[in-house]
Amino acid sequence: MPWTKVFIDQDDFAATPATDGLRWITYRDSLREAQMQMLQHDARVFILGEGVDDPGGIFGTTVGLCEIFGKDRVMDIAIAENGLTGVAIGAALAGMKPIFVHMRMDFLPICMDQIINHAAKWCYMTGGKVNVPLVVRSIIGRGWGSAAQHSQALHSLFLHIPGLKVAIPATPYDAKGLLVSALNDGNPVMFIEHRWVYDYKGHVPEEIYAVPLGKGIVRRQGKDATVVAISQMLYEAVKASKALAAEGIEIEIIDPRTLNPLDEELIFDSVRKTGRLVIGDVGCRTGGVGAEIASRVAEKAFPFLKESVAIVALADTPSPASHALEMAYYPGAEQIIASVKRLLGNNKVSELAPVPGEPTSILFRSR
Amino acid sequence: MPWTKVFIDQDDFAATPATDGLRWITYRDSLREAQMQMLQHDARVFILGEGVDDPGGIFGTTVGLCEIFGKDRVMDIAIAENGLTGVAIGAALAGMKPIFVHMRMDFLPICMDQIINHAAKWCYMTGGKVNVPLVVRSIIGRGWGSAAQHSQALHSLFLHIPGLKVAIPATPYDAKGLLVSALNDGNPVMFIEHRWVYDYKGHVPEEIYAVPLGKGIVRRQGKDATVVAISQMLYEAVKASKALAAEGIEIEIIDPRTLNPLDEELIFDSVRKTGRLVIGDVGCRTGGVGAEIASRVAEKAFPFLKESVAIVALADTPSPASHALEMAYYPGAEQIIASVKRLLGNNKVSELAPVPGEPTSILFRSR
Amino acid sequence: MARTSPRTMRRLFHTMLKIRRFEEKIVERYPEQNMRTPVHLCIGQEAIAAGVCGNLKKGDYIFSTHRNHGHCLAKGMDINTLMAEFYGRITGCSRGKGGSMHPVAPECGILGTTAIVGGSIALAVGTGLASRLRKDGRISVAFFGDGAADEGIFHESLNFAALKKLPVLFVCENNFYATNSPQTARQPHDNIAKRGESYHIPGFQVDGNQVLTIYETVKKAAARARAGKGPSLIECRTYRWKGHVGPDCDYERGCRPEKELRDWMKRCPIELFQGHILANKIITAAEINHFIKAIDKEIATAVKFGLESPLPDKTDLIKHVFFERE
Amino acid sequence: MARTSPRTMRRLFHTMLKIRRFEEKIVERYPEQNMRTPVHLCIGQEAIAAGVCGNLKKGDYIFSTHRNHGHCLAKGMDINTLMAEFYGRITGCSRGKGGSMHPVAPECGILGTTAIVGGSIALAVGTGLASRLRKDGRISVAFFGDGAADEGIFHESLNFAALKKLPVLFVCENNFYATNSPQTARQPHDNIAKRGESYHIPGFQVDGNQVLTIYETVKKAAARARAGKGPSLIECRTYRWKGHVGPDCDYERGCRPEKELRDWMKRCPIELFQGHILANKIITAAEINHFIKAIDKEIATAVKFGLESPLPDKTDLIKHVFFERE
Ligand SMILES: Cc1ncc(C[n+]2csc(CCOP(=O)(O)OP(=O)(O)O)c2C)c(N)n1
Ligand SMILES: Cc1ncc(C[n+]2csc(CCOP(=O)(O)OP(=O)(O)O)c2C)c(N)n1
Ligand SMILES: [Mg+2]
Ligand SMILES: [Mg+2]
Repeated sequence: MPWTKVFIDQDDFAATPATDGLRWITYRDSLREAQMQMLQHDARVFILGEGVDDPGGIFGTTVGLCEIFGKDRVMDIAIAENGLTGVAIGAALAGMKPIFVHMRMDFLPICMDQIINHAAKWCYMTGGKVNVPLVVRSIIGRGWGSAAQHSQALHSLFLHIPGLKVAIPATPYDAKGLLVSALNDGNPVMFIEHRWVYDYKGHVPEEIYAVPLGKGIVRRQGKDATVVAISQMLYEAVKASKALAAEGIEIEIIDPRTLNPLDEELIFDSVRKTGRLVIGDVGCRTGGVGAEIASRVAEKAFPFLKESVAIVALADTPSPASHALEMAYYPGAEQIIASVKRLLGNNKVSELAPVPGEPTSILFRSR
Repeated sequence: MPWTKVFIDQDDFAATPATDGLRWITYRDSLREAQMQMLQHDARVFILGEGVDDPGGIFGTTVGLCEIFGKDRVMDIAIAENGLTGVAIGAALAGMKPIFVHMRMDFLPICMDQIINHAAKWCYMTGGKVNVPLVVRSIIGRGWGSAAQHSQALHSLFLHIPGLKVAIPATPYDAKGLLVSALNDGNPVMFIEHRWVYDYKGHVPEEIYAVPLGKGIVRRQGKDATVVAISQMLYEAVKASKALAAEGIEIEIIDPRTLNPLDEELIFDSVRKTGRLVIGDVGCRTGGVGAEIASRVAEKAFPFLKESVAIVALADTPSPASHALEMAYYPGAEQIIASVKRLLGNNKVSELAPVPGEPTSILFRSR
Repeated sequence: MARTSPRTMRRLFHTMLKIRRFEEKIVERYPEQNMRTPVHLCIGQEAIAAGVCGNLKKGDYIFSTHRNHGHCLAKGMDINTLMAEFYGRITGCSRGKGGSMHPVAPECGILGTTAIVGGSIALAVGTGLASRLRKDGRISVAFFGDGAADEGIFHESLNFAALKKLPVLFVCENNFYATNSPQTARQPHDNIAKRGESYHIPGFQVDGNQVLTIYETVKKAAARARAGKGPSLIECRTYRWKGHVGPDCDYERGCRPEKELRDWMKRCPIELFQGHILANKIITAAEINHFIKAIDKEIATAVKFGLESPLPDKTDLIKHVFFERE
Repeated sequence: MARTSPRTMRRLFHTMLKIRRFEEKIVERYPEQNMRTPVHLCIGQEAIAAGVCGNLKKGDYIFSTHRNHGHCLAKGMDINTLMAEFYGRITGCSRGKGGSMHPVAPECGILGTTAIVGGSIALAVGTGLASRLRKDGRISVAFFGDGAADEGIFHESLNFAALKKLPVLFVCENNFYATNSPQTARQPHDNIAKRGESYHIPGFQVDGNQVLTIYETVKKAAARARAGKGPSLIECRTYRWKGHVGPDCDYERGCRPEKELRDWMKRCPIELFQGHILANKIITAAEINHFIKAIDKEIATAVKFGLESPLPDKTDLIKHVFFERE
């Protein structure tokens, strides 16, 4: 039924067959596999969260794991986010590696004290003597008219808290690889997943592998403008790139993959080449990661900038419920296209170009 | 004793006599007066918080108010920040005007759910039908080796939450005027005070007056660089301006006074004139208001910028305890001076110029 | 115990019926995918909304949760604006901004609704505090689920309400599940009503499918609250018939045992009460039919109103982030 | 009741003495302003740290609060690194980063300390959970104040610990004040020990100034925890002699009645126990003097160590934000 599904205009990946012998699985299955393998591989790992053992299994990402590993390692919990985060942190201090799962990022403000005042600061407060190997998974992205308290993307808040790492994978490959890295990192990692990409498929190796925290990736090379695309915005940027290429404009797409550490050098190098920067984010504009990236460039790569920076992000409003308002709320390829054109001085385009709908079928398999 | 006092190198204002017949009082007394007058004036106003009625009276800002107005209007509460914030919001929904006071901003993460998911979103979620006239006072600024959980300045987090206003007065005049505005605004206002300026004196009219939310102020005119100085950084910027002026460099100092709404036009106008921007903030660098302001300029006032933007803020670390580390942690006039000089191409200055120590005695009385 | 008057019984019955028919209409229309908002139905739990709100005055406050339809209807909310909100229309109670989880109707004491589990509890204590400070004689009700009783805010709120003797009723609808998590997976003992004991808050554990029991219990608790004697905690034991969210059942998906649902359905709160009032000649079958017809008409009108109302304009998106004084 | 052995009694007494002398040294040296960190002294409350930790093994975990000195000493923490930390030195237990509120000594089960009220409670449940999952036989203790018992996290933690039967002891030091706020301003009833009843957590209200009572009570609770039977809640009623923070008294400032303090001082936990063990010939006056001398020497060494240790370098500021694998 619709409240568990997500409707996107196109589903580029689900339909694409494995043509090259590589294994293609969904983002959802990639997350599940990472957790399953880590549970098998490392006795310290356990999962806790509301509903992790239920038939839905956190949108399918934990389905069946409780049956395999038992209730001690895949633990349903009461609705008591702050206390249970404290419990997870305590277990981590003793050397366990908990994965705390939240169906919606909106519930993180309840446990902000444990995250901000405890997990993030523990290593520092103890002079490095005790660390917190905790992964907090949470899911962002519009539901189905889920409104202000059930559709937030608050990843940017955590950037401001020293001691937290923030991973925000856009592809199936990165979902697994970053989750593995997060679990082995030894620090609290906020792991942020986008619900709209859960069905997307990509190449995911069967064995355990790590995508390093702090390394971004160039998803597409281009000379005219740099588009830093965060989370699901990656797919919008890819769509935008096709439309723009048709008009002879080549954008370079960067997926930072983690926001802290942020691979700023990769961004600076690209801006050095293109001189133009657009940032596409899935959260609100003000105080968001778009502002952070823009400011780093303005601080450290200013001489490369030929034009104003543009940030494509959500308006500074809570999420509305009505579909009519949701449509206006969530930006996508069109806004990226418009921004790129504006930076290229091509802003006579009064009507936005239609965005091509055919599958993009990028193989997201490189690191 | 030292844990309640704050040591700053100079105390410009405490000693300055009222020479011009104006009434000069401290920032602390200004806050107390605003609350006292609003309690007298508006039956809907009440104060709640841990220790608001005790002999310390929140560093003196609520001293004696309980004796005057009674325990129903100046209400000591249990240590249960999230629940009590919900209670305050509930009272506000019913038309009361609570002021919730936190001795330290570090305790706000505990009530983040009520602030982010409830107070901030209520007006929007109800289509504008019900509003939340709530003021949350909280205090930032180093204590006395108070370390990671008792010295945070988290004001920037609230910028990212649509529906919250953020006031951050630097002067006694603004402390009262903004608190009055906050109480009459009808929206949740995060009201952020800096402990180091509590003893500073400035002109404060006796009658009730309002400093509008969303209007910044030029504190000093200058042509060479714009310094946006937030909260206590204002005083550091003033110090810096004297040292720089001695070398023939004139900075323009802007105090935004509220971060949301942010008076961006005032900043853009100044940058248009100076072409150079330094932002001085009292919180951590990454994801902070410095990044936000830099990004707005990079987005909307880029053509005016002659140089990279510079942000003077705390390093991205939790607050350390040791005095030796605190000294390295909190930036001030020296860092502002160095940044301004760097932007002016004057970065051969290997040793930072000493900062003059004489009183600045600015009259902070204009709006 | 004061006997409930026939008039009141008919009113309670009418409220339950209205809730049931309303929810069933959603079940019917939801698959059309025009109500693009998650719906948390309360079929099977109607007696609680009716029994509690039956004791309330228009000015009394209630705070509900994601599962709020019954409470809103029982409190007297206009169903046109509620339905229009589900349809995302500008005529909705929240102008299309809130959807199904955040109904608002200040004119009848619904100052808004939160879908953060546990949130309703503190808010009701807040309006209770306002009432005590202003001496306006109102009482406040916090509705919440068994799941919410595990959030710390529940205890913080109980403690404060007891300390200040606030006019608040804490009404826990214990339907034994939080989403698909059974109570036993979350609570060491099945005794939510006792959780207020250390604050000396009277606790009542009642059959949540017997509207009269609820009505009578709440009547006393409400009187106590109005008399300035403080809060009460009422745990109503009940069961939801539909899945946690949406119009389907969920036992097919293994969320809970089918037999459990079947057993509870045998104790349908409406049938139980209907049997009672028919047997005691409080109402006739014809009158019931009349009720149903009138209710269905009202609901049909609401659906029509919702479907025919305009959608918000995209310029509405940025309105109402802040309250603005004219 | 198993009688406490003379050896244990001497140990408990020694621990109390050590805490007292340590805190008094801070009172003496603090005005020099070289310990630039807020100190929350536990003079008057020593029996609790001693009585509780007297039952713990080295590997057992404790989580303390802002008022942690006594707990750390009783758990066997090295006092040099503690003192050096107060002096902000690189040799401090947290390399000068934590100050007085966050001591750490993993080698004796102190995995760090939080000064957020209530924070310690959940963390101890977390290590308790780790112990249960790993079957390592350890128990965990959460120390907290009467103020912390009002935070929602207290209940969330009790509920979870009871549900999972975790080996955790919840030790509330009820000194009747949170900062300057008296218990009556915050809690409707003076019964913290009862707050676990709805989770069926055994609750004990004991005289917090009688070390033997505490020791014996905790002994049973610890055995119960080790046997896998779950948590206990022990409320120890006591009083702090100094102000909330710092070396001064606070009645002069009107924070509480002087007579209240004087009355409690008559029930000094150390004097009470000293009288008992002297009368019962468990110890001699000469031995006590010997204890004091040895303790004072150790403390003097620690002060010297602290004062003579180097300060952190400013380059240390940015270290340890993250754990880094070699
Ligand atoms: C703080 C918080 N955590 C999690 C959720 C997700 N969630 C929505 S409803 C629900 C279950 C609530 O159970 P209960 O309180 O028993 O109410 P019921 O649905 O049974 O009426 C959960 C976990 C939420 N909305 N808020
Ligand atoms: C969450 C939080 N709120 C407020 C404070 C400020 N604070 C520090 S200690 C304290 C009082 C604690 O009282 P109690 O728990 O009884 O411990 P005691 O000081 O009496 O030992 C308060 C309010 C804090 N540290 N954390
Ligand atoms: Mg339920
Ligand atoms: Mg206390």
